[in-house]
Amino acid sequence: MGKEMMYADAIAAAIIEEMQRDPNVVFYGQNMAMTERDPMLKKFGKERVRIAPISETAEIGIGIGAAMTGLRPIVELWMSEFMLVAFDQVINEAPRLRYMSGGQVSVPLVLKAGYGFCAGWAGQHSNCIYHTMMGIPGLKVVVPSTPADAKGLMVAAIRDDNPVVYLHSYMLTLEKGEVPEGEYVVPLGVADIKRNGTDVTIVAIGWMVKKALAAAERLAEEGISAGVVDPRTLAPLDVATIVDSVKKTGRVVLVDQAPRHSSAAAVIAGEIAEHAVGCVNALRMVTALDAPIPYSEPLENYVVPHEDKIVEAVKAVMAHDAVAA
Amino acid sequence: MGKEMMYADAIAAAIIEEMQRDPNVVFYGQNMAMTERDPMLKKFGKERVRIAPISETAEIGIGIGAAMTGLRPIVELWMSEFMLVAFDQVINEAPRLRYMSGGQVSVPLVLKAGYGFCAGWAGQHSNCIYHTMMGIPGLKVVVPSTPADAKGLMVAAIRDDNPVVYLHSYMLTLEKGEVPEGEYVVPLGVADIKRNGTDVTIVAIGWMVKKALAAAERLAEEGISAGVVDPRTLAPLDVATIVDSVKKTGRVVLVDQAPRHSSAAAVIAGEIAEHAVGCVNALRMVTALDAPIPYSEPLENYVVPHEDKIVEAVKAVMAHDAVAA
Amino acid sequence: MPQKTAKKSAPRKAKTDTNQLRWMYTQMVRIREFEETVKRVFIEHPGVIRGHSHLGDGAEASIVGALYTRHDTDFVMPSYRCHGYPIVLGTPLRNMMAEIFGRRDGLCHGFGGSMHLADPARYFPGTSGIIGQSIAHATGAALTAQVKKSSQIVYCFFGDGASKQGAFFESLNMAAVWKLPIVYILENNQYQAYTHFSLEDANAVAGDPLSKKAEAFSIPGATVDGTDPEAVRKVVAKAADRARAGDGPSLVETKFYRLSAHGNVITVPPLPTQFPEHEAVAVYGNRKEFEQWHAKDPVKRFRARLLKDRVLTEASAKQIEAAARAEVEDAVQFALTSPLPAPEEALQYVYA
Amino acid sequence: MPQKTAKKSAPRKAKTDTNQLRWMYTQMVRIREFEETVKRVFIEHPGVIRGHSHLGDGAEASIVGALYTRHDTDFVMPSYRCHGYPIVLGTPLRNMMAEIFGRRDGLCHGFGGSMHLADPARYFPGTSGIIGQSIAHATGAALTAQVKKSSQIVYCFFGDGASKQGAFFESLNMAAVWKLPIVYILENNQYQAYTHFSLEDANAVAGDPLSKKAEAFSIPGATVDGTDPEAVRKVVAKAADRARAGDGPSLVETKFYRLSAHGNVITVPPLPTQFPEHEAVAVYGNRKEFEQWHAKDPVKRFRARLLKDRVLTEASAKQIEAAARAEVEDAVQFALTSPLPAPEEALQYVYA
Ligand SMILES: Cc1ncc(C[n+]2csc(CCOP(=O)(O)OP(=O)(O)O)c2C)c(N)n1
Ligand SMILES: Cc1ncc(C[n+]2csc(CCOP(=O)(O)OP(=O)(O)O)c2C)c(N)n1
Ligand SMILES: [Mg+2]
Ligand SMILES: [Mg+2]
Repeated sequence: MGKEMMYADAIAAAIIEEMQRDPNVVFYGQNMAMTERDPMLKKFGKERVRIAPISETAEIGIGIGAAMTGLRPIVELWMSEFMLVAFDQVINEAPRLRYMSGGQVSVPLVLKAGYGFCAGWAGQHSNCIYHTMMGIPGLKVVVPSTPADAKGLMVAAIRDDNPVVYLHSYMLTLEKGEVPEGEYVVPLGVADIKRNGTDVTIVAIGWMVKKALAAAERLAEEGISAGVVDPRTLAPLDVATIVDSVKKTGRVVLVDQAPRHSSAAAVIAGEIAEHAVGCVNALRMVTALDAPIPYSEPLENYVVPHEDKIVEAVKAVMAHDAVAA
Repeated sequence: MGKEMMYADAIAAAIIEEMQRDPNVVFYGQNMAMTERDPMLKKFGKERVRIAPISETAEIGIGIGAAMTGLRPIVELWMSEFMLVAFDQVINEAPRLRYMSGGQVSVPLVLKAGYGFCAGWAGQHSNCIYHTMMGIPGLKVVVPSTPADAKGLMVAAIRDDNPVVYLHSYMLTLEKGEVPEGEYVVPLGVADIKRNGTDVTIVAIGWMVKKALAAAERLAEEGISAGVVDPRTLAPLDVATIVDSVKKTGRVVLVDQAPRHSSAAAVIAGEIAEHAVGCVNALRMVTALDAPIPYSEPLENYVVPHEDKIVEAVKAVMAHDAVAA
Repeated sequence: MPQKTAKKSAPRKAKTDTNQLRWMYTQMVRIREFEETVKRVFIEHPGVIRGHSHLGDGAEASIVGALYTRHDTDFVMPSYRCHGYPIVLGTPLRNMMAEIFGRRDGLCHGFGGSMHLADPARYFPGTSGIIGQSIAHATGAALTAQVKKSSQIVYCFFGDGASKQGAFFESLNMAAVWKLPIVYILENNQYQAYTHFSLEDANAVAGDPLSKKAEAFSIPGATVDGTDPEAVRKVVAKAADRARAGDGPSLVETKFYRLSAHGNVITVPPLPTQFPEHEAVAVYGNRKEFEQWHAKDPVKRFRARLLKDRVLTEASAKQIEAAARAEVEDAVQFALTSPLPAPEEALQYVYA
Repeated sequence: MPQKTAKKSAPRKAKTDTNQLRWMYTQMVRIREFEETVKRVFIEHPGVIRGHSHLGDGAEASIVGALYTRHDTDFVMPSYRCHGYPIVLGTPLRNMMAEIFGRRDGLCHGFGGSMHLADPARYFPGTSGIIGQSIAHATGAALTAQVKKSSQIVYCFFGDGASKQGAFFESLNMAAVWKLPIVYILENNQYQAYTHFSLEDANAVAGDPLSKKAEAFSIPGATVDGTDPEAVRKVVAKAADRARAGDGPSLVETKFYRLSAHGNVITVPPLPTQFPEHEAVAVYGNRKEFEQWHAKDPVKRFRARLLKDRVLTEASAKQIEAAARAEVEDAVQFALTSPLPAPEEALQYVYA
């Protein structure tokens, strides 16, 4: 009943379906809908699909104002770092306005951006900045790891009445997977167990889910049963599902493409420490090293986490006996 | 040999002394040095002390460019949230330029801002956003909790050849304390044990150090020996000192003025989980609740962590037996 | 007894008749009375107002002159210095004052305070305390109007200081390219907090008006005497017409003088807040400037003009003033007796 | 055999003599040859260049004409489209190419790549890949020059697209108020990535030149034919003189055409990168525009003019071109044989 689709196409399909469903959804950003031949422009018209200048503060701020007054804008931002020039709008406007008004307004806005492009784009275009948007009350953060999640979470993001930052992994753009046909919604705030395992819980985010699954496959060959939990949304964060899994295995490896102290992994590890410290025998984080992303390939490969490191970390935590639950 | 000083005055003294020492230090920001009667302007002249318009992106960006070419700017930003309109400059320019140039340039820049003003300033002026700047390779983040640290860390920040975000607590502005006279430098990256304790380790940041010390005092009366560790700089983070203390007590309470998932506490808890999971019996985070800061006093007091909650959390972790180290 | 709140929709004939001039004066007086009262509360009820409050005294002609041209459902989006606008829109002063006092009956139930009044039902969706950012929000409201073909326009007010923030420039460029129905009103009250605008604005340094910035977007720009509501009305009417016609944005600089200090003194708790002297005197030692502009007080001048033109008599003017005083006093009493919110309420309204 | 690198300091008499015109042509050819070669590398050595590379072909007259007026120690601060400038400053092409190839002998040891060339020893402190942000950095270099009274000025280059970013406006306002010694050169190559500038710029929409933005800061603004190095030189010379005299910034729009596509195609690894067709054709289907502007190719036109004026003979032109070809070919060979950095080197240079 599913259909094989690419991650990028699944996102596009969600946007098109929601725009068809709800005339209040508008979509704009830089370097899109340049000509009248653009298929989105053709489908939805130039009021609802627009090209914007390189003005992220205005682009996002306009999205906020439009959302406050009745539209449901999706702003295409391309690389997540480009949001940084407008970061007040992202973390100090969109998520605050409802609260400050005492619940009178809401800001149903989707900020769509790719993240973590490891392809030689060097220090300013390859980063994972989701930690900066985690834990901002009022703001939701989505990081899908499969085409199906990509679609279902985009639909949920568009329908959500809160500002949502939707971060897709550039590295998964061409990834194929089964996507349910017809209306498909993945609720925000529900982690997904991407693989069951009894020896160790691997918590991985976005692109790292793919690497964690590959590592788990290799580990299975060596007789180690590793489960993989994908939070899918970093805000809200489904702490319960993660902690449940960790309590069962007693060992945890957290994999995150961001540097350690700016990772979501560290925050999740903190939650595990509070909720499961007695049940966990060993915990390791596999994150990017403490360096910006360098240009040259061997340097970049060294900084970014990869499969071997996940395998190593799992073996390291396996050296500890499981705490009896 | 020390001198009683206010926190704010200690910071000012550090800036003045360093400007006297090094003619390359310049100082500018909004709403400062408005007239020729300004004491800093009088002392250092209008080349080195300047008033700037409400243009944080340019203010910080100019600081970066000036730092790349031989000055050591201190940019007064007032409230830390005002950096958000210029956040690309803070986390995607200043800390990247050295690395991208292969070590050819450096960016000796101090961004000075107050944070966490809990005085009815509502949703956009009262936040703790230090987590957004933690773990950004190349960037240092300082959060002093006493007048002495405020001075010594400002001196270190100005002398550091890297970009440093110096965040002072608005709530501590008038706080008095002994400050060593003459040249006084507190190295970046060294935590300080503000109080020794054997039963539990409280890790607290900035304003929360004061609250943790008060809580420890109260707990002492009830026979509980609580130590207080102040990281002083969130980047570099002195994980070793924190973990050492935690290993000794086996119980830890982390206190942070920020909401839980955007707190430094969660990141530190993550490090504790990785390095000391076997030695910790219980861990609790005391953070702001998951809400923006509301205007009205009872609401604000409810959201922001206070002494009672620290005491409660310590008692909760005391209910767990210490793990034998 | 409180006076009835202002008419929801302002009259908007091209020429103002007696009633309309009276309406304008009434609104100006209501704003002035409200702001003077807020200022007095710092002395009379210390500690009741927390945080940072910014008053619009001096801006009355700019606010009322501009909003005179407003149609019923047009959006109004100012900055954090926001008390004046909802007063004209008919927002009950009781709930405004209660919000400033942090009470449960506040417009925003005590969550927003002085800087963040919001009354979306009256097309006043809310404000930002971060300089310049609400200019983009207002531009977004204009996008909504355009997409929905609602024939609404947006009145976007902001300060001279805000016109140095990137958000200002980016928004005006986008509004011009997209031909959004919006009027940008740069309220040049001559100060950015403690900084005189001549110290930070390149146009001002060169002796040019700030409306020259309109050239960067090839849109109409005009500077008008912001102490004269009739002058403001005329210039804004043209800009509003242009917006309504689908021709896009305009930039109007209304030049006037902030009559009080930037806001209450910033104090660290438990020190109570209070209201300081104007920066012209306190910072720059320039009492002459301060006095010259106070002599041009827009409320007093408009009053004198209306008396001279026999639109008002001394008696009818006093009646308007007394009514405003009574309305504001009622608001204060209402706000003082409204309960503070319960602590646990703080977790409401975070998510929709 | 590589040609000797360019003279470190450009000649700068008010009138150009034969040598100076030859110097200009030589630099233009060196830039063009370098960029054409980088483009060819995508075909000839697939996978060797990663990430995103942006070429300056078409900008030669703007770059060389502007930098002709430069004094020895003046700073040059362009955007990520940065290959052309260091070529003129005398940065060895070998190290530039090695950087673009990600090699250890690269200018930045492989840490920066095409977008982030830096040669601070030649007053080229580095670039940003985030649009508009380096305009502030350049303004900061001008602050250094002013504070140190070094009599340096700054040449700040950026794109038409960047002039829609808040950083542009904020920086120019501050530079004007502080009278910083800087020349802002808005290189209008008519495209912001895939977007024609007429789709996003309010001045352009109104038929005005982009240099009109200078009005927002009450500073001189000028638009010049950016395909003519002599024309650029004249206008930039005036702006540079103003900066040197302590009178502050100017804005010069050099209007020309980006001759190649925005950059190589963005591909997800392991797909190799390649260089696409120009957007005028690929996106807009406007081959006419593309051909008209190619007919105005600044290198070809300057060559023709110098031949006509007998500054060059066909033989001497060919000699210059052959030398450039040899120099760039040597750079490619050098870069290809330079080792990749060792992985562990990645942890260097994070902190000073
Ligand atoms: C981005 C940012 N920078 C600084 C501030 C601090 N600030 C608050 S009010 C103000 C002055 C604003 O002046 P203006 O725009 O002229 O408005 P006015 O207060 O005169 O109405 C400043 C600088 C802020 N709120 N946001
Ligand atoms: C803030 C930001 N937004 C978007 C981008 C993506 N981007 C990279 S190059 C580019 C086009 C820039 O155009 P222009 O300034 O005209 O320079 P040109 O490429 O023509 O030299 C864009 C939008 C970016 N790097 N930074
Ligand atoms: Mg002002
Ligand atoms: Mg361009």
